[in-house]
Amino acid sequence: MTKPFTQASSEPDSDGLPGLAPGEEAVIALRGVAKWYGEVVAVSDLTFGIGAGVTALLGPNGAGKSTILNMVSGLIAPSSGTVRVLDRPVRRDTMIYREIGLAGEQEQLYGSLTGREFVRLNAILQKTPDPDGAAENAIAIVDMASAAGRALGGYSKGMRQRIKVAAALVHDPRVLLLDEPLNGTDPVQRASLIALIRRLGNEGKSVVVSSHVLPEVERFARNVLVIVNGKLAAAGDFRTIRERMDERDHMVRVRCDDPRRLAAALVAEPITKSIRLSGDGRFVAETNDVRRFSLLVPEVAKREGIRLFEMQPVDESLASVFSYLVGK
Amino acid sequence: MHAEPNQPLSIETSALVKRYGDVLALDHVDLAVPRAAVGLLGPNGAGKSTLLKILLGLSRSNGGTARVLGRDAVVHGRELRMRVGYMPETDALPDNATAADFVSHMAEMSGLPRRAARQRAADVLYHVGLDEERYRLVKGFSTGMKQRVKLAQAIVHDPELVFLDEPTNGLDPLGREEMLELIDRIHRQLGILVVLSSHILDDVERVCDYVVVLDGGRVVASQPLHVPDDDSADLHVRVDGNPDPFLDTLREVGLEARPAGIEYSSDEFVIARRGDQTLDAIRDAAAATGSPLRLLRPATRSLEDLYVDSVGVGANGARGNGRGAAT
Amino acid sequence: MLTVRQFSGGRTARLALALSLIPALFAVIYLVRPWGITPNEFLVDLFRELVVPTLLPIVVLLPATAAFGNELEDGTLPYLLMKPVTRLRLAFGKYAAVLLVTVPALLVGVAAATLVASRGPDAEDLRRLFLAMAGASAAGAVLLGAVFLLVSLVVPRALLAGMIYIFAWESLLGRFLPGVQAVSSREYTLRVFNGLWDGDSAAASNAVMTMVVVAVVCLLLAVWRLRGIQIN
Amino acid sequence: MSASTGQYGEIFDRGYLHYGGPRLGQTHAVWALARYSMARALGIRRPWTAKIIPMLLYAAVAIPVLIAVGIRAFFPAFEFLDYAAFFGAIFLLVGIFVAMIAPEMMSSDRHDRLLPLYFSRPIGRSSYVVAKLLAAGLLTLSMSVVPAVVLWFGNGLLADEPVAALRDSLDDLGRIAVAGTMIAFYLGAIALMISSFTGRKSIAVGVIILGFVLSESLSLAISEALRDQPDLARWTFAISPSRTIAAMVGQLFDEPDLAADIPLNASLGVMAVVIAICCVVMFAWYRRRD
Repeated sequence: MTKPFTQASSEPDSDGLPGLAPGEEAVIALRGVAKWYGEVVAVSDLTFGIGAGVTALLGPNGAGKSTILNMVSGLIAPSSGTVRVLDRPVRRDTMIYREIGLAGEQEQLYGSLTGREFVRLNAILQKTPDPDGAAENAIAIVDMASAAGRALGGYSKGMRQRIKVAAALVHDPRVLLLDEPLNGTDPVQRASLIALIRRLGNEGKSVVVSSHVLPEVERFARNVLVIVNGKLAAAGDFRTIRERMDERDHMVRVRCDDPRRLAAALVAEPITKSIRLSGDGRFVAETNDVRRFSLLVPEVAKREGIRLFEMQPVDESLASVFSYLVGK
Repeated sequence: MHAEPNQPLSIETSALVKRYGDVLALDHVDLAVPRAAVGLLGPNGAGKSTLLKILLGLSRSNGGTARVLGRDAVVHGRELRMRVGYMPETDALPDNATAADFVSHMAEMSGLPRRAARQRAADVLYHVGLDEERYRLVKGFSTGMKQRVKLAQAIVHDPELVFLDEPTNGLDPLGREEMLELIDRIHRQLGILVVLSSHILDDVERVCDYVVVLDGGRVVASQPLHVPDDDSADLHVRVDGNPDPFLDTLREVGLEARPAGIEYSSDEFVIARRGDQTLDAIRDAAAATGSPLRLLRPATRSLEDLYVDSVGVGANGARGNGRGAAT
Repeated sequence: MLTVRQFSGGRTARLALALSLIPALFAVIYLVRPWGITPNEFLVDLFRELVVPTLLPIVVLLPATAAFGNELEDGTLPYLLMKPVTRLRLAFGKYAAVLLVTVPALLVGVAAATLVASRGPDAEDLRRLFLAMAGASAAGAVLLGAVFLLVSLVVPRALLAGMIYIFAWESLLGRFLPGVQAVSSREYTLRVFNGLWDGDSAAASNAVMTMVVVAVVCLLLAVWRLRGIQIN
Repeated sequence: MSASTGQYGEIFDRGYLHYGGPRLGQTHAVWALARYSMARALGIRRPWTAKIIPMLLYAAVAIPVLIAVGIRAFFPAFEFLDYAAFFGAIFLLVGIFVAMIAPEMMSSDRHDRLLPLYFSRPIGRSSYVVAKLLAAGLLTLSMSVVPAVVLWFGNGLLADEPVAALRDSLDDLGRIAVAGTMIAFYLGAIALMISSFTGRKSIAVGVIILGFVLSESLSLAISEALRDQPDLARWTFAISPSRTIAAMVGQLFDEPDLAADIPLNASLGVMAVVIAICCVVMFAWYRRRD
């Protein structure tokens, strides 16, 4: 399952597309895709594939995540390049929509319909054989049975998110595109949506989830595509990417009962680039090998009999994946 | 900014009730919130927004009293509204005005003379990080910029207390970071009291020193949050690679580790602290098993535990799910 | 399918029906105190001066611009576009839904007005008058439905644009500038009405032909527009 | 501090500063909101697309006035546009103008969800309505009174003895002021009330214009139906803004054709009552909103 870490600039793997394991078949394939709005470039030079399972589409706001999802949905046409789903062109072939479900980022829904009517309507338009059964099933999956009889206009944000997901999966598509599905949900709803996303992925569907909340992404997707400034910045296994990140300089904050002595011992090591003491029993160390450094500190502290109170990365917050890739 | 004996509490309610038809949105809410940065937590529909609306005088309660900064929200509504600011959750921004126009207009609505309003609008927009953009139409702004404009209009008239409803909603990690930093600065440097309503426990943990948790229209927790450098709290740890040898070594000295819960990445653990020996045991276990110790920090009384304990069954279920998802 | 459900029982349909019933209100006033004119004269006046220039276009405008316009505005259009349905069927489905809402509403309105007025003194040949009004209303709806559907796909604030067209172009300029009449839906609707009422079916069918051709062209343009539409 | 070296140097704190200046009351807020609303409705500091319609309407009302004054300059005896004709002619333009600006003032605040921002500030709900009414009324004055005053001024200046002519026709100026002000606030109040019920501007525009058009037809039809009861039939004017205004203008400027035997006090009274009803409805509506 572990996929090699690939960068956009690196050689494409055997299937010809970054983002796919060797020999893996592309369910979604983008080749040389770019999109301009007038003079503004939304995305450019995108070539990647997405296979089965959950893939997280990551990137800061405005990086082009929604543009990509909308192009895969056929809602907008790329300015150049091709977008194919299940090896069929979207936008020219409306029958492809039997295999695609999208829960987009738009907030408004048909306010006068009830949640059940809305999901059922989507089933009917998809020509699902048993629309009532399919709708009930989808509603049950997102845990909305109790509120399905109420009008959409009165839904909270979390409820809207879930009913949108129900409408997107009512026809049991092979490709499910979810744009920021966790936005606005409370911790309880978030946990149940995350469990749902994992389950759909395990069933072999291609689930693409865009998000900017990294700690959550970690919980449902191992495979990620990072979009920065409209370009593919990284693709592959989340942890591999995070480990790659360890190869750059890190800052670590340490609090102990004898910061001077510990700092003096650490600074003698070649992996320590600098140490800055701050008066309150803490120091911040900069290292070029954070893994070895993280082992070094307890070892040295143990040897010297220094008590460690705290040790935490200054920039480990997973947000640093972005800052790292953005800063490049 | 911090509690002085002669200053009124920031929020005080007694037996506050609000009904929407059959639904009891607030069920006899009693609160006495000190002058602090207050986090307002709770699941969707817990009554957070309803409470904010009543405190702001936007909505009338069906019973009970609410006092903000020592003033009754109904009787002294106008006087009170001169001293508070409000950043709503919705995209409450005009389609067709520039940021500077809109914010200075809002300043005038708070009673500032015209020139002072324009001047302060420009200053505040600069301080929330909108400088050159302030003469552009708000319509074309990104989510993060819109949130900043909303924050700017909430503090442009230099309020004593500012209500922030989901200020980090829709922001990406960098944007969220910057927004929380801004809020933190508003509170700590400028001494403006903050009431922050959020879904995200982490947001509250970052900027607040007091927390109120609502569930089903009732107050289930209301207490101070941080005690700086609390050396008696549980510990959060994370090691690189396979954590099992590290955890086994700890277990040998009688220390049990459990996975950290719902808002944290899956590979963090919580270890109950029994004195300072626990610190040493963790240090030694890492050194002995060669496990790089990437994180060691006191969990104080973690907000998450508080939330899970007070919100009860639902969140416990979620916690189970979360753990299931982590495996 | 979706649109019919969205309209039926929805605010738009009720509004269209309510507006369609305004002529009946006038007929009631007429009936209470007929002011020395026959029902025929009254109905012809009513139809020419109120229904055709103002009510008919508004009744059609509301659902026709709502059909795609509302969904474009609030971003629900993807729910329709992302279904295994060709754009041709989508456009004609919406169009059919618009006609299904407006034509019955207009016919009910005209029928109610005729029925009420028929109890006045010296009524004659009201059946033929009703048919003339009904035929002209339906023809007007066929034409304007297609035009406004296309407008709602092309112009950002279609409802406002439609209002300005109705009040400024049809009601104001159309009265004063003869040149405007050649490209005015009011003119063609009245031609159909006059043809049917005067028994000159050739004139009526000529006008209907023109209207149908324009409607079809508008619909095809709408399909073409839907094919290329970009949603963000 | 730097006196010893004779050099001056200082670092200023450019951080966020607390506001120590005056905080003004309701009156200020009402004026500020009225001013802001007027500017927005006219498209000031907004893209040019927002300016087109108001500018066209101003042009439409200014051109006949300028032409009338121009004609008067060359053919002094020929009065192309008297005041009654002017107010009769501009009803349609003022109606459209009001239908454009009122939704811009009321509906867009609802659409953009700005009401919570206003109502969480010292400006109260009633003051909000008052400010909007003021804005709509004042702005409409620029459409109704200003051109008429230009006409009056032009007429006076072109007379043989301008000063005397202006002085003698001061009563005309008074009538212009009364007529223009009443028209502005009467139509403004109706349009604002309609706009306050919807967040969608185009719906509000449509309902306002349709309301003006239909009410006139309706009132004429009823008055026809009541032919044999002329006392009752006369009062049907009250249903229709256009007929009410015509009645007022007819009496003020002595044009019996327009006035149809309706005393001035009656038409003015109807207008005042309608304005009051609209205000009450809006106060109640905005007070009730959460």
